[in-house]
Amino acid sequence: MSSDASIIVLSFQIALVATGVTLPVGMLIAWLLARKQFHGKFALDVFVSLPLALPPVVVGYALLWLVGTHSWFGSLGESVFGSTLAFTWIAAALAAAVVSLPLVVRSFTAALAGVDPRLEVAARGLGSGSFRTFFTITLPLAYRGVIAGALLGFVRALSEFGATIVVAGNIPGRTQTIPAAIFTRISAGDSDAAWRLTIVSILLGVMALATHNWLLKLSSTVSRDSSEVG
Amino acid sequence: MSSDASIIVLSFQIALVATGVTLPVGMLIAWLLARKQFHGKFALDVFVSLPLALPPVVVGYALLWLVGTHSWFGSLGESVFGSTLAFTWIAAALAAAVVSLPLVVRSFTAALAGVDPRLEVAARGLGSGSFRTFFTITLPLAYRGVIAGALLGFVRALSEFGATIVVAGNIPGRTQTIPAAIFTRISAGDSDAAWRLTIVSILLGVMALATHNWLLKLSSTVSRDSSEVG
Amino acid sequence: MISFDLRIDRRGFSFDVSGQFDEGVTAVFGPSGAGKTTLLNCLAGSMRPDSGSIEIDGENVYSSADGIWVRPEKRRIGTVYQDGALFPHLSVRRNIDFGWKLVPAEQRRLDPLEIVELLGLSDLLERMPSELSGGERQRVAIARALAISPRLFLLDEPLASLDVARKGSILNYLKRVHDEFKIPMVYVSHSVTEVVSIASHAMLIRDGSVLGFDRPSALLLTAALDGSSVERFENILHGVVGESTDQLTTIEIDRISISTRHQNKNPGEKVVVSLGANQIILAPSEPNQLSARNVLKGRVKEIWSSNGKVFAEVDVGPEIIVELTESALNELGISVRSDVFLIFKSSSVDVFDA
Amino acid sequence: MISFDLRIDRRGFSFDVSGQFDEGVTAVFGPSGAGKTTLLNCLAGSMRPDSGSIEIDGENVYSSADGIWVRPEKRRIGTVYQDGALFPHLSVRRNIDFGWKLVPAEQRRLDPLEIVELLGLSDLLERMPSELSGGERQRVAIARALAISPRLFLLDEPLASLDVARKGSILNYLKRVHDEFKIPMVYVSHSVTEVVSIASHAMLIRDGSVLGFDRPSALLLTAALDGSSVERFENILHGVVGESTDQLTTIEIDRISISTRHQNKNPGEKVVVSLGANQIILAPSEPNQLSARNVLKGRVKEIWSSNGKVFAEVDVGPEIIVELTESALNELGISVRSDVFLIFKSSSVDVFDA
Amino acid sequence: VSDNDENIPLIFAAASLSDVLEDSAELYENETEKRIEFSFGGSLTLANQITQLGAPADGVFLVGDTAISRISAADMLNGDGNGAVLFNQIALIGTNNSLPLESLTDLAGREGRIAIGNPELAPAGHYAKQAMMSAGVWNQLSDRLVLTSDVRSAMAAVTSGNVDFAFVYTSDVTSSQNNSFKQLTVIEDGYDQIFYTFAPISGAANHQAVTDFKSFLLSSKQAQDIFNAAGFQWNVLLTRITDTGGHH
Ligand SMILES: Nc1ncnc2c1ncn2[C@@H]1O[C@H](COP(=O)(O)OP(=O)(O)OP(=O)(O)O)[C@@H](O)[C@H]1O
Ligand SMILES: Nc1ncnc2c1ncn2[C@@H]1O[C@H](COP(=O)(O)OP(=O)(O)OP(=O)(O)O)[C@@H](O)[C@H]1O
Ligand SMILES: [Mg+2]
Ligand SMILES: [Mg+2]
Repeated sequence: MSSDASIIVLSFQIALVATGVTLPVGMLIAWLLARKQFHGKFALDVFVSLPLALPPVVVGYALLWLVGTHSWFGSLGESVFGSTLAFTWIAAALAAAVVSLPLVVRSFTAALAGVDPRLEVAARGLGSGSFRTFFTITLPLAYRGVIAGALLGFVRALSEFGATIVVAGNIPGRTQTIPAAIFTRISAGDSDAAWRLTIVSILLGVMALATHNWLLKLSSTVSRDSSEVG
Repeated sequence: MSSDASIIVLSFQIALVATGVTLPVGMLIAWLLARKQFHGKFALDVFVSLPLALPPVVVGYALLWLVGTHSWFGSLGESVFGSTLAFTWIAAALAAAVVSLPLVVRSFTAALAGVDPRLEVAARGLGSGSFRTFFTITLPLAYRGVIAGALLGFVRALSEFGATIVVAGNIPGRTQTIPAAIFTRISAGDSDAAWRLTIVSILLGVMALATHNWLLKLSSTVSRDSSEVG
Repeated sequence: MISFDLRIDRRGFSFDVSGQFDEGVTAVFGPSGAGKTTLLNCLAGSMRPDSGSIEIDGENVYSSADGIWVRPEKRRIGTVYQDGALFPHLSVRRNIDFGWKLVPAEQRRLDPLEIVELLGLSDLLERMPSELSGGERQRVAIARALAISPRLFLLDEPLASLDVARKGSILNYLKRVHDEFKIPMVYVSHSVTEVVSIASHAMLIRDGSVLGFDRPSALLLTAALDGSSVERFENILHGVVGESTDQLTTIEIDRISISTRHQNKNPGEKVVVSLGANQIILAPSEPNQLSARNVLKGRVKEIWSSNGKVFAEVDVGPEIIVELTESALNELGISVRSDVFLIFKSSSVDVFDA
Repeated sequence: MISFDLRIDRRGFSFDVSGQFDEGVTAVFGPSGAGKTTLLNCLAGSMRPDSGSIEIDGENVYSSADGIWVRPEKRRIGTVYQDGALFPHLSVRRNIDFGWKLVPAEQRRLDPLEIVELLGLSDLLERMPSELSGGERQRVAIARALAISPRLFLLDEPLASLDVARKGSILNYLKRVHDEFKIPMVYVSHSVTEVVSIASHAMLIRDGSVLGFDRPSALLLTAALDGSSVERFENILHGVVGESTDQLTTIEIDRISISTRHQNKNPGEKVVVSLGANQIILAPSEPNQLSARNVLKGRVKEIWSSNGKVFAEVDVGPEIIVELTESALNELGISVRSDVFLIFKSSSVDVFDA
Repeated sequence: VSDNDENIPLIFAAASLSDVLEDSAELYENETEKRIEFSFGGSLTLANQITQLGAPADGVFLVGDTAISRISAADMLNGDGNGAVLFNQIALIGTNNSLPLESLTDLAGREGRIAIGNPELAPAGHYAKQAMMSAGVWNQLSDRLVLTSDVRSAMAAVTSGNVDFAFVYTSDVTSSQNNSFKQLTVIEDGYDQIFYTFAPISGAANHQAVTDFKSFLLSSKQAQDIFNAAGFQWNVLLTRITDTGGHH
């Protein structure tokens, strides 16, 4: 059994990488969904949201197939990485990313759609291209939903279990994340060790939430309204 | 083996009941988090978000322990329902509710916090109490986030597996939801049957998403803006 | 009757305003950033002052000393916000209905349909606020606030982006509402002409303090002498409509009559007349052969001068204040108790419903 | 030079406006809901018309026929929106900086610091928009749009909630900016006095159509005769400052000179003078002994009458239009080519920087 | 959903048995009009639910030693008679183009990754590890091992082409009509006997009904065929005893 510390570090690494992927990808998709009209918009929406509708284990099997040698994507991955991605920490990060993406996209879309388009129009008129406008106006104004989405995504990635264990296995020191380790320990009847990691999970969750609230406060200069209606 | 139809109906029932609980509870908590200052606010936030940070299996064990005959809550439940809630569909709904609550609360909070308080002030001034103001002004203006949160919650409840199987078991006809049935069928090597239910899951997800988009459109008269900036 | 005493401290701005508004119309003037909106917000209950008290019709709705705070929805105060604050998710109709529905039927004194009609909103009822022009939005805000038949009506520059024709008709409507239902109004404006015809009192605020609170004419005089807060001094006179020809209408005021442009009014109707002090010419002897339709004889009662401006109060029956220059004063040899003639054009007189 | 031809169909409103604005200042008038904001939005590129074209300085920025659409950020048009549209998450400073930072240094012609100073915003730079009063917000919107040194400057009722003193100083600043940098301006307003002093052209819009497009004086005359769209007719005269006493300043216009209230100006400065047609009295013979400081001799060139109003154009050197009543006209026996005297007070004359 | 769930026995059973158990329960209901209910899951999870959290199981049908020992250790099993009911074996599978293997030693000579259930979690993995150790190849192979959560994921790792070999149960091979892998060899020995235990929980309300169902399985030819068809082998000893009536 590998040490708690290494499990925690691995979990953290996987969740961070997963979030590092979901945030930009999620933002792009959310922007498309919130601001653009195009054919296949609903299909994109469905595709991104699917992992939420499916039991994680099924997502895991689907990913296992995807990275397998039979698929185009799998053979591409194999030629890039030298071997299949399955059962590596990259697969774990992929699973975490896929599973948390719907949460991120949904939160981001709602947040972006809530921004008053007239402010974007005003920014465009001041010479700011659509790219810059997005980053200086839309995104900061959508900050609540964006931060909430990032939190949801990161925490979901940290606690991801079902899909990960299928596509990345449960290999101590290589792909065994905190949830997998907790599951293993519970199954092995080692409830003390399971408890330790559970408490770590809780602490990580609390830390993520505290960071979330801190970020919210940091950017909440937006609404320093003084209305105090009894 | 119980029929696909009965599994789907049961899953739906469980997810509906779970959502029926999470929506009002989540809204109340979100309102407290978005609009009120009180001691223990962060604690409430953490408590509600915990199920997101923990592997569902752990949540399941925690719930089983909670509704089990050993706990105060469990004995209360026992005296009300005549028997322990564990391994009943109510336990499954409870698990689904607990696991989806963080998604709902987080989306709702971001949505409510994004509503311009001056409009609430205006409504109060027109004679609308804080309760009515919430339902006629705040809630409709937060509709994007609210609908997104409800979708996330419902779909998460539909796909819930890890916590459910621990606290409610996997009893065909009584607590076996679609994810549990898929798991069982995969374990038994019946991949055709597993596939059938996976497709059902996907369809349910698509339906939920379509409903979500339809609700969005229905209430999007808010932003019939005609700005069409290149 | 509203009496209040309000204190607020913000960084860079301290607000300390007290006063009493009776059931008339009170105009609130003052430069940008003076604290006018702040005053209205406190009265409406949408902002809670740091300390002080507010009493409406004998009811204490706020008192920091006694810890009293009546919630805004219990105050029944109609507020027209400077930025409209329309509900973006409700149609014009539902914006206007919003408060009206909440008023017990027996307390409803204004008919929303009539309000809508008078504010020219009938064709816009099914529009969403985002589909309205700026002026249309302001009118909807007025209609929404009026629809609750308020005990007190607060207006924050409600006519700022309206054209003259609309301004006039809305002002007349507000005045009618006020007279018929005796709803006290507090009216924030930068435009003296806009308010003068309707207000019975005026308050001048600057930098969060009350500089003056008086009858509009008296306050305007102070402000006009001071020169920075108002455009000009307006004489406000109450009279009744006399006879009309195609082009002219006479208004009888006390013992005198004044020619105005033709008014669509019936003889005997009560009106308010506003006449700019800078639009009147003084002559020591009766002039003849002038296009000006009004020549009134009177006696100078008082002369003020300040900042190079001179105002003379002339008793012609009613008292009328005339703005003139020091050189004219000297040249014509006019002083207190001189007999003089006031000359002004019929088109210089604005007539409003009383 | 901007030429445009724009068509939009909305339910209940069809918009079809075309015209050419030169490098001067164009005032756009019209009742609420006329389509003024719509016009500005189309020019700025924040709204795309159904069809038509827009050409700015020879560059086609929009043409439905050729499928051309230059994105708003490429147009460098400064727009002051009716509702301000300030960025709520940025401080006043960063709102103003926003566009300025994006302008290549060599194209920056206006100094943000000076703009801020002149609009009286220096103390507010660190505030958030939610902490500003209504008038303060409008000034920030003006500053933000000016800061990009625009090729074309669009203002949608920018001074609606400002006090007179501020209005005057901002107008003068805008005019200076215009003169110095020759930035064409389009200025939407309901207030004739506000615009008359600054505009070289005026467009009157109603129900989405152009009713008139001409020099302001000519357009105002049409509008004043019509009676519904503007308060009154203003004579606009260009002159230079003559001598000043404590109370009075003379303005030399062509061959005549006019007395005005004391102006803080140096002799020789160019100014624009505005004089309400309804503030002038006509006399067939020279009057004596009047407080009015201005008596000008001239000859009637033309007389229009409409809706019970009569306007007479009198050549006193420049041509000045006088509003009078039919009865006065008849009584005094004035007709075209009569010699007459124009009488008006020094306080009836408004003076603006040219 | 029945209106008196209370009287229907609830058996906690290994998920791999779900198909066969549900079919036999149907058979049982047809013959006796008595219903049986199951809750399926991983054997260890089920054991934990029962022993640590008081899950209302009337009986268990679990695979392997660990799970049943936990229940026994909690004093929830009645004395004897709880021995193996079914047996299973380990098989090695490979991708379609793998060549058959004579023994595990050959495996060491082949390239490729090998999936097994995590030995701590999945009994199949535990047995596979034993087999490799006794074949003396554990040390050589352990670097190439991929630990999955259960035996089904190990199998999927092969069918998806992500690994080359996997250790699974023979019953898994039988029940999968999948032609994307090939059974390379059945491993006959070198590991503890793989057995399934079926026992009532002592003190459970319906433990007698569980015993009745167990007797039915052990005596019904039809029921036994269902299991045989799925690749399980009955404990002949037990079925013979049952045939002579009563196992006490
Ligand atoms: N939330 C706030 N925080 C700090 N200062 C504020 C806030 N809101 C308003 N102020 C300041 O308080 C002062 C009074 O504001 P108020 O809105 O009452 O002015 P006003 O008289 O209505 O002006 P205007 O005519 O421009 O609308 C201003 O100096 C303004 O900058
Ligand atoms: N999104 C929209 N959908 C439908 N009609 C609209 C929309 N926006 C504006 N209108 C209508 O178009 C007309 C012109 O509006 P516009 O805002 O240009 O008027 P305006 O001249 O600026 O008026 P104001 O002086 O009141 O601001 C109005 O009748 C308005 O109701
Ligand atoms: Mg204000
Ligand atoms: Mg407009």
